[in-house]
Amino acid sequence: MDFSHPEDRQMLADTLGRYLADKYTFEDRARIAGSTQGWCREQWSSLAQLGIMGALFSEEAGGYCGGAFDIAVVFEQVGKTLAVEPLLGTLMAGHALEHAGNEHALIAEAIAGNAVLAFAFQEAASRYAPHLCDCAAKQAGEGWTITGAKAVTPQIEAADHIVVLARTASSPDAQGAAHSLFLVAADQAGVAINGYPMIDGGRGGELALNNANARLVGNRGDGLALAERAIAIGTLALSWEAIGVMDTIKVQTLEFLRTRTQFSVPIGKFQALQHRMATLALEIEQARSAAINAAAALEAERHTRERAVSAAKFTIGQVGTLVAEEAIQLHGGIGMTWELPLSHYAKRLLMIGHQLGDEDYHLERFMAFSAAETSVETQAGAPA
Amino acid sequence: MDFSHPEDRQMLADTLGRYLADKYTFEDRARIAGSTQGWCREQWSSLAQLGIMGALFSEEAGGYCGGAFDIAVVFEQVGKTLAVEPLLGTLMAGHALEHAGNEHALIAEAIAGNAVLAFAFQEAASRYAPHLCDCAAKQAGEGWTITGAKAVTPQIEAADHIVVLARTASSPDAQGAAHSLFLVAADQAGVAINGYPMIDGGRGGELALNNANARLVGNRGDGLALAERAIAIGTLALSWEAIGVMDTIKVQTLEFLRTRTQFSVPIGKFQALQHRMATLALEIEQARSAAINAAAALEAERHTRERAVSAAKFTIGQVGTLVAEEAIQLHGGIGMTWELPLSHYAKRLLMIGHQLGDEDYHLERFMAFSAAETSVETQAGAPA
Amino acid sequence: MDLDFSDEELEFQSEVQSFLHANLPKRLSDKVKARLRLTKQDHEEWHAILADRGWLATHWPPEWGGTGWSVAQRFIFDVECATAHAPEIIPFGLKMLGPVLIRYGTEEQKRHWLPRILDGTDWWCQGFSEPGAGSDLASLRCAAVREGDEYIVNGQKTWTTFGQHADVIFCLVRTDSSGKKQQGISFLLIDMKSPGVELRPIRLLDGEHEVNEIFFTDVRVPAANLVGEEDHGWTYAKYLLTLERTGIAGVGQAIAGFRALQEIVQDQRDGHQPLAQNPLFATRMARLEIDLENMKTTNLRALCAAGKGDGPVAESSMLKIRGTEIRQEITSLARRALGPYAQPFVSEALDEGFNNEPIGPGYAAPITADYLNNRKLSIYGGSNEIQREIIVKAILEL
Amino acid sequence: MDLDFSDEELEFQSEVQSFLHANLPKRLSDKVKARLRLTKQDHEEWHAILADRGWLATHWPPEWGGTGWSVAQRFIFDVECATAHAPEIIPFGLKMLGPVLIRYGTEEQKRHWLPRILDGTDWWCQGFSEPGAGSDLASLRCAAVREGDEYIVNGQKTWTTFGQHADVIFCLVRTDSSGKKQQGISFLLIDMKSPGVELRPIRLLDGEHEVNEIFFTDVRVPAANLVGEEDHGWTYAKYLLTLERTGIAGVGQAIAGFRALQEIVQDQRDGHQPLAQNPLFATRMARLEIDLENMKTTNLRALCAAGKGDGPVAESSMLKIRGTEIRQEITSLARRALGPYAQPFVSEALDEGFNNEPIGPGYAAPITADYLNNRKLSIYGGSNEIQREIIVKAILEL
Repeated sequence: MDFSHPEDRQMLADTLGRYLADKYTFEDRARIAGSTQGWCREQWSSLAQLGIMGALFSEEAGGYCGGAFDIAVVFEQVGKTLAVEPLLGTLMAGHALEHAGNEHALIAEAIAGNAVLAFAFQEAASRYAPHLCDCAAKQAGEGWTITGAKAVTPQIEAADHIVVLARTASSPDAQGAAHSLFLVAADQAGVAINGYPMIDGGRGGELALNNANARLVGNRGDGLALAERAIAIGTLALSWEAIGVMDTIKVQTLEFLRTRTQFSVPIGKFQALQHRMATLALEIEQARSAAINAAAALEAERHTRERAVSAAKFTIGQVGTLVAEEAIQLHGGIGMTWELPLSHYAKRLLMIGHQLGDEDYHLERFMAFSAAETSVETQAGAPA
Repeated sequence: MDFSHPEDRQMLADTLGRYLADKYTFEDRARIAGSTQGWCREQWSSLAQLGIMGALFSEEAGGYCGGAFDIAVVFEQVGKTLAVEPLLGTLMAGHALEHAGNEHALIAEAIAGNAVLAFAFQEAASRYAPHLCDCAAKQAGEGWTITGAKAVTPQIEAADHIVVLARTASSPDAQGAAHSLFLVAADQAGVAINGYPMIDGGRGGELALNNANARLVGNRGDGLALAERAIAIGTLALSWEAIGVMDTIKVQTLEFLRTRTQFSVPIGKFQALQHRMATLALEIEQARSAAINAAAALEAERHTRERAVSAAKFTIGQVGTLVAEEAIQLHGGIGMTWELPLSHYAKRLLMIGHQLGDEDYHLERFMAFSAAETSVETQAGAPA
Repeated sequence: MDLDFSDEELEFQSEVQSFLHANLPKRLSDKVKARLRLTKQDHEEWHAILADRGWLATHWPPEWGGTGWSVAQRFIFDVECATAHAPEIIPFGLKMLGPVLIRYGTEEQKRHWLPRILDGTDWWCQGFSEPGAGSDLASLRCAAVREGDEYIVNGQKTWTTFGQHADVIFCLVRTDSSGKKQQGISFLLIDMKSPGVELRPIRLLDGEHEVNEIFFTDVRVPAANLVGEEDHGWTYAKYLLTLERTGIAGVGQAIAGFRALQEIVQDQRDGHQPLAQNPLFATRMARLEIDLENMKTTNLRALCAAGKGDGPVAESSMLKIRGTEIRQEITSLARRALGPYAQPFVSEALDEGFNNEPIGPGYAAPITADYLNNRKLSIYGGSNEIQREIIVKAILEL
Repeated sequence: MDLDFSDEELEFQSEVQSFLHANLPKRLSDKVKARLRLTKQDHEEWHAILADRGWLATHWPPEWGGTGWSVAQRFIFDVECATAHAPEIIPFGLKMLGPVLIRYGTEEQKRHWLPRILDGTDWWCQGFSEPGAGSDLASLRCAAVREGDEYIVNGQKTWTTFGQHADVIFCLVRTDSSGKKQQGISFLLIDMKSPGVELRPIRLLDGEHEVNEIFFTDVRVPAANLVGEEDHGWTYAKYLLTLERTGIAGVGQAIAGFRALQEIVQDQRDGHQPLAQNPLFATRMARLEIDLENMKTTNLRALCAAGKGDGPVAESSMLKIRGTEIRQEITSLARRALGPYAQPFVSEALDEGFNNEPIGPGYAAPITADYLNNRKLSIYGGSNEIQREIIVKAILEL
């Protein structure tokens, strides 16, 4: 049992941390996050050169790490700087491709920084549930075409290729499979993206597919299982991003308590605030433990993995809201200003709660997995 | 709109308050609550002479008040002194009899202090739900006999007569009615009571009926509707008892904060404790508002009444647990001692949460009533 | 104990409803309902309509053009206006300065300023907080020095809501630094067009410009603009703050907000059912609804007590805390209800006349920004921490 | 990062399981599982069995008869013992005094006292708190005055758990009042049979006699019983308190308690389904389970950090807070689960051999008393408020 990182992973984290602190300052971030593009291709290339995308994938897929804790340390650093680059989509789509066993060339392009990927599964009426997917794929000669729409996909305008979950049967077959995963090139007729700014910086978009050409990823009918795994990895990444955000908020808030004076003393002298700060620190450590548990379970069998992932995202959702709201409150009016980095960290933390399932969604999912005895790998979606 | 009591009701409250403060001191209470009998016939007679039982019933039934706020002020005083006398059973059984329109002579006996009543509806497997009732009544000549068991009925050993909910049909009829209410004399063959001490003082018991003779109360099939109303009145009474308990705990805790010294100052000087105390005071006011709402709705149509009653008991359950636990915590070790009245107030407050439905039960019930459009008077039980 | 409205009150309620039905412009109520940005003109339009009817100054006595309403009437009016999606009355002149002038102002001040509030001549803003004086308001340093018939004001104020619209500002200024910090504060009315007054917008976390910093450099203010006695401004400020608190509790807005939330939660889907039927969400809604029902009664109790002359100090603080908690929870549940659609933010969609296709459901655009903006409720008007201090002072007597 | 147990650790786990299977008397585990009262003899019996195996002193180095286990081994042992319903090891001698003596005691003290702890000769209790020194422990006044080779002790201690069973008490006493209150405290070992020691039971809110007041009147204590230096006892006390905190967090008990709770919640009915399927109760259970899973990892992280020499001060306080919150929530849900049967309390049903028919389900009798008793968890071992002070001191650096 050991809670420290091996040296090479620690070095990866330090390298990324130093790079972001130097080259992705809060001012850079504010400019990029609010730009019309909502991300920065130069930064993306630099990150690729640093080997960050490579660290997200296994050697088999052309990367050099790809383990759960490698993903964890990368996204923890992302959280510390609020980087808005399209890492999440590239991670999720790339892992879906990796797991399906094809498209290794495309993963290599992503690792090199030449291709940006997005992962589009949720729809306007699906909320967070992947199985509520009405996007329809139909066979067209050798390939497939897809018609339908996907909702609120982060940095989808940046993507060269989009991994899309679509329905390949009108109702589930004997194995419960009705969905498959597809690869869609962004630059083609039949693909329309309606992009918009996100409230926490960067951009997202609605995807409309109209007989767009698509390549099947993995086997037909494996869509939900592949998506579930990609979502688990994405959820892990977001959880660790949240840890980075929360640690930063903690540092900022402690500093504020030390320096802001009211009633002739630093407000950190006020016991009522002290005790709330202690609770925040405690909750953040609990959240970190939850994120560790999820990373440790990522290679376990489905039941264990998904239970730990949902426990983590539930914890992150609950603690994240508490930390964001309390940090603003402890800062008072100043915490509500655009000028102060804190407010942007708080917004990001809150919005992580709206990505890949909020605390209620994951609590229900945890309960369903706890109640279910089954752990059949092929049965995707919540078990109940 | 007026939140003060009319003069005569205020006088009732003051009279009872003065009597209990004088004649039902904490030492008296401790002795009575821990006695083998678990109540005190002399106190009961005195309360009757003061007109307390009369205040719980309408003029038609032989009393002189009987309104929701009359019941409220009486039980608020009961809460302030932790009186363990069998008022709740007498109130609930008496109101069931009053509402059913018969047995006025027995109510008169109860008002005079000559008869103690109990209301037995819950069973070992029913939890708090009256409709989960398996006690069976069958017709025997002019009258009825009942066979079955009732669970955890407060002060049932003290009762001369027990109002019992029993099944009169194996399955609901077209109106959904399968239950009726009965009056059972305690002093007869076929009635066995297994009594025991309650953890918060006084006694309760398990009732076993074996072909016990019983008189029908009201009409056959009205059992659940009559029980629901009696439970609503009992819940109102318990809610106000809890208000009395909480006000007392508040006074005791404030006094402790003023007088207990640590770190060379009264602990009330510690801001972290101050803010928690402020929250308790605020929550207690919310609970009082909930109890007022329930009292104000008691004569409204079923949907409005039951919604307000469940909202009140939910609030009382939630706030009560908070107040009890926080008051003990603010007192520290001393708050955990038998010697200090506080611990007994806290226990009573917690146990009120286990009478006539806890916070979860009533929150679910509130939600069911909120969801239901129907408000048919005859349809008893939770509407969903 | 009587919680029901009397026949007269019910009649009054109908009257308010009819009035709103006939006089509240649909353009305005549509904007309020959709939570779009209201312009200064929008507010002025609605104020003028209320002023015409004599219903603008609900906190003033009739002799000064107020309604002289009972507690119950004010409650009914607030709830009916909120649920009809009327714009909120801007409180600075009407609910804050007005009552202070009526209680502490000279006859001349009342005659000069009160009609100008009613007829919309003056848009007021509030100059209380300073960068170094937030929760510790009495430590304020913005200074006024008497020179003949004038005060010379130097210093800074901040968090001035709608300062960008204002013609006049009521300020707490320091006129004496020698004693306790609560002494030596004066209550001064300052023309925003005076030379030396400068305004700098503060951008909030939702991107909006709602509050401002205001800088005073050698600003000359006629001594006639002093309210009450010099150095006694803290007394008037406390009176004003108690009024402000009760307003921020906002029962009317909470009721209207909860109804709007119910519609959202019925519209949003959780799989094949409305989100309203999801057990966890339904539980959140039920807890909130019960809290709100309790708060409504607590509010009426406090108002009745105030009407009878019982000091509503601790009660108004309790109301401020619970009221703002409830209002924040309403915006929080609206945000949660949106699911993934809480993230997009098209700022232009909050302006009247924006005609692009909405992102997600039509009501989604302002929800998260509204949630973020409402974090202010527990901070301003005396933070909820300060309210707890006030409660403790009242009940603990240490 | 490696959260899995190594093969060696897994083998150790099997060894512990086999040992418990073979050596934990069923009479004892039945009593523990049913939460009956344990007698002094019950505890002594279990201690002796562990001592035979060399597994009693899990916090001591091997040279003094301890196990010398790794952090992971201690964790495994604790969890296995708790889930097998072994009696808790009484901590006063083994987990509190023992480590203090090993770190700060003289060679002679170690040789005298440590074996007597292991072989059960001495049952220890703790004399820290006083009526006027609870959270403010350092303000203690129980005084020891040196006279030749002896200290004369006068004063009072309170909240002494199992003082009625104890042969010896380790005390904090004041030997100097001239400086800061943390200075002038000494750590003294006192024979409970000394003339002038008097014990008065304190009855707790559940009716139980678990804690005591102890009065010292001119009690003569050999100077050889001073641990460490005179006036430096506060240092040793802080070391001991940190150990105590981690013990009170009680992950093992929490895991065992949660499993027992799961059985209750499966057995209790909510209409036609187990209570476990009631949505509100299931939500409470799931939140608790997730909290517990998180706490397990936080606990291991803190233990690993402590093993590497990182000071576990703030961590042990966080663990104490969250651990006790979780353990209290477990007893609270058990109480809630009982519904109406939380109310009856037949005290005799908690004694071994009570054969009357149970009131309600067989497991119901001790549940509410256990809930009430466990309110102590957030109070003793340094109240959770004091733990927050420790955390703040460590992270805020003000």
